[in-house]
Amino acid sequence: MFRKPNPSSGVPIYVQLKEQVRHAIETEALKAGDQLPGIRSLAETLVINPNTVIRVYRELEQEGVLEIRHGIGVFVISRRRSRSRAEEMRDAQHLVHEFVDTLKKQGLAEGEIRRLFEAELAGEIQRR
Amino acid sequence: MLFYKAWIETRVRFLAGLVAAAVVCIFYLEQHAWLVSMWAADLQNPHGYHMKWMPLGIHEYGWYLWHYLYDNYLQQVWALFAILFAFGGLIRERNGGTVLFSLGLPVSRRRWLFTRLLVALLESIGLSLFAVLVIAVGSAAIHETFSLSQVLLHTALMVAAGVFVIAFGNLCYTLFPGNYLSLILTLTLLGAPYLWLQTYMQHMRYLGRTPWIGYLDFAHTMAGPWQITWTTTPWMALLVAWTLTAFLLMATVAHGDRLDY
Amino acid sequence: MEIVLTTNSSHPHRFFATGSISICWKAWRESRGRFFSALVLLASFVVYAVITSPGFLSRYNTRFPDKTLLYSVYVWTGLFHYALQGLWVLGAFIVALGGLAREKTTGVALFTLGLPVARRNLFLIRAWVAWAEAVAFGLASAVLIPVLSAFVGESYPFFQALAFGASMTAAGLVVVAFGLFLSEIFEGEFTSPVAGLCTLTAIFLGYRAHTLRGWNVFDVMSATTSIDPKTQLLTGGFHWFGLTICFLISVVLLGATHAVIQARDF
Amino acid sequence: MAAVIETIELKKNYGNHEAVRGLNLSVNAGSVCAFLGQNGAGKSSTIKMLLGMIHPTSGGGSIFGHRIDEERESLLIRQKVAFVAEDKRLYDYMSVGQIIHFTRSFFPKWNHALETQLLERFELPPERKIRQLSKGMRTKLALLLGFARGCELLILDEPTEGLDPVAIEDVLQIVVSLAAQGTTVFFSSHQIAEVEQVADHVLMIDHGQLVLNASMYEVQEEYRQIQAVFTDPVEERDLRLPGVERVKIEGHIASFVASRNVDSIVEHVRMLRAGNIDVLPISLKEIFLEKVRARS
Repeated sequence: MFRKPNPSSGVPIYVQLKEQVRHAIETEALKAGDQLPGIRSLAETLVINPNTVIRVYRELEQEGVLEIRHGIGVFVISRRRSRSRAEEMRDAQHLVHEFVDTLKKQGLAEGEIRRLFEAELAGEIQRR
Repeated sequence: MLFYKAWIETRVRFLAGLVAAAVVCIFYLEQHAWLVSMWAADLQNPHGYHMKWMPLGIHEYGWYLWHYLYDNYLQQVWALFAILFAFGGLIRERNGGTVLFSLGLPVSRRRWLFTRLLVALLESIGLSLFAVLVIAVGSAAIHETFSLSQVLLHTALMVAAGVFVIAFGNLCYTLFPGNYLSLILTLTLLGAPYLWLQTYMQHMRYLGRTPWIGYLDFAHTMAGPWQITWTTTPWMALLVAWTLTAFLLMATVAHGDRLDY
Repeated sequence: MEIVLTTNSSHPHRFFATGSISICWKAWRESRGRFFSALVLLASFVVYAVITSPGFLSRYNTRFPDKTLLYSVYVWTGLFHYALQGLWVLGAFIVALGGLAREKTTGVALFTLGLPVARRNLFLIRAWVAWAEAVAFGLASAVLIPVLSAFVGESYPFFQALAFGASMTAAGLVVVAFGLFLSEIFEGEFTSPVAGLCTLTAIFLGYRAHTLRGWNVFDVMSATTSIDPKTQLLTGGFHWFGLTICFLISVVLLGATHAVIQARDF
Repeated sequence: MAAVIETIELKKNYGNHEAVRGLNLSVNAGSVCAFLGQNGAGKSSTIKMLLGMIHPTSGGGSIFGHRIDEERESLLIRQKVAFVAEDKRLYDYMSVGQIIHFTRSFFPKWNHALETQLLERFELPPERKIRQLSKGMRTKLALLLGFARGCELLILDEPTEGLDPVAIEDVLQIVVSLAAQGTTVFFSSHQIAEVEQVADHVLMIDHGQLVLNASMYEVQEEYRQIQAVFTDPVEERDLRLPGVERVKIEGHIASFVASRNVDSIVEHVRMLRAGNIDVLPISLKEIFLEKVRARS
């Protein structure tokens, strides 16, 4: 289900793994209530350090995406919360569409817009 | 398991040692008839050499075995191979590149050393017993009888005093590893005093004096008198040999522990 | 860090010269320890033999008054024909050991073979250095005899010692070639020395005790056929035939070794 | 978490060359600790000292509480530690099966299941002589002899050197699964990608001294690369802030490598009327190059 992270892509492995888990939930490859693979087995299949898997699971638990039941396993949070998540994504996409149009009208090229977004995103990662 | 490894490393040398010992024994057994006839002829004609030991050589086969084998050539071949058996160990593995693997095992350096020395000693004993076997078979072939107990006592004495040679060989190899340097250095450092002391002591005995340095004459200690009884075994000399061996072992152990790999 | 590629191959032959000189140095560097210990071994033996000779001679002559022993006879039979020759054979053999087979076990053969030097040159240079060292310590110890004899009140013609030394080391090429041959066949660190020492001592001692009474290399080395039986000094006539036979055998041995090296894969 | 490996002011001189200069490192139980450094930085010397193969010139250390420079205690260490050396050569005259049988006799907790699994995964023919194995096969065999010992601590000196990608992935997978079962792994390496993938603690050594001792979490969370464009030229002096590892100024552009309190640095730079400030994550490789180049 999960692809092996690419260690030399410059993006830290735990970030790649988190994106994969989120992506799996958004594309509903992982439905609510499904159990995620154990720490040891996921570490072995993806050939990454077990502590990295633990950290991803803990951070996703804090973000309310997953739920760790000690001694049993890690489960995706129930459906209700995740559906609204999908709707939020659609609204956000609409907002971005309009915003990009206004920027284009002001004469900015696509490259510049993309760099602005990346700088903002990078800044945003650092501030959290 | 360590014995298994030490044995594999010295197997070829052991076989070569057996061959060499067999060659020396057979050679001198085959020479016996010819030499006895020559001595008899010498004693007859007045101009010939009249050596004191010639009558003994003609009549006493036991003496002949002792003189030519246990006092000379078999002793030297045995000592040479005892040294070669003692060569090797962790030092040799260093240029073979496997020392890091060996040292990674939970085996102390001393255990490695003592296993190597024990295997070398066992092989030397095996070599000397094989020589006895060859003598037994050879003597039967040339229809001569000899007292097996005397020959076994000589073997035991040779090995007992010979431990010094084994310890010396190992120390020499540890100090000058590899590239054959250790081989020629051991032969020089051990061979020169061995031969010089032997001739010097023979001369002294001829004059009837026995200076204290006689105890260092390993050739004589390893050979001992040609008829060994409880009183005539050179106990003092054996004691000196063993103390020297102990010192050598301590030096090898100390040097071995201090080495960096 | 810029890497500047400079390829000046203006003097290809010079590379060859410096290349073989460094191979020479490598061969010398490897056998240097053995050379000096062999030199010390032979020199100390000569010193011992010459210094104890007066005592020995006087004792011998008192015991066998009718067979007086000349100093030159003592030197020849004791040294050139027996002990010094034996030690020289031992030294020459050990100096000739080493080489590519030995380097294979220590894992460095691949580097040596990686150098732009033909295997033939690697071997021939090593052979030449080994023989030169053997000649060096052979002549040195031979020449030492007349020098020391003066101190002991005896005299030994300088030219005779030099001739005996030359004959010993020249015919001794067979021993060096034999050492080279054994060290290239056997990879083990001890198999070649053990095998070599056993065969050499067997022949050396066997020859003494009449079984190999006939012609053999040790006679040529001590020039037995061209000495005056009474004084055992050279009588001018040089034993060319024996020497040529020795060179022939050495060439055969060197050729065989060369073939072994060419065929061996590392 | 008790420290499995501990060194106190460990020093080693070869003649007047100082290979290791006062090293203080500690590796916690259950962690996978990587030991990064250039050739000749002192990695192998340190590892050999930990296992008693080389005697430290001064200082000391302990593994599982046993002192490393004591011959008897070093023996106890080697009963609990599996070591795979940088030089992977083994006894040429033994066959693969023989050397496995030989090594197994020293380790009561030998892991037979792992041994057979690795034998078949690494495709090692048991009866072939080691003399006839290629360098890669010999490395796999040496690793097998280390992994299958069933020890609590695994010390590997450049384990994946000379291996094909498939074998490297196998080795890393074994390291990860052993780590997941609680084995502590301490390995030196040059493959930074592997280190980022598998390690959770990083030690960097340069010219015999420790230049970085941080967990992978810190490296990814706290280390940042900051680039600021200044309107008027600025001096390097007033950019020497706490947490700044290195500053490089080219005309108007100043680039920093910061190891901690990145926020205060950004505030300070903004105060110096910097125009555009970019804060970017920094990969382990860049940190390694910065650390090593800065000192050479």
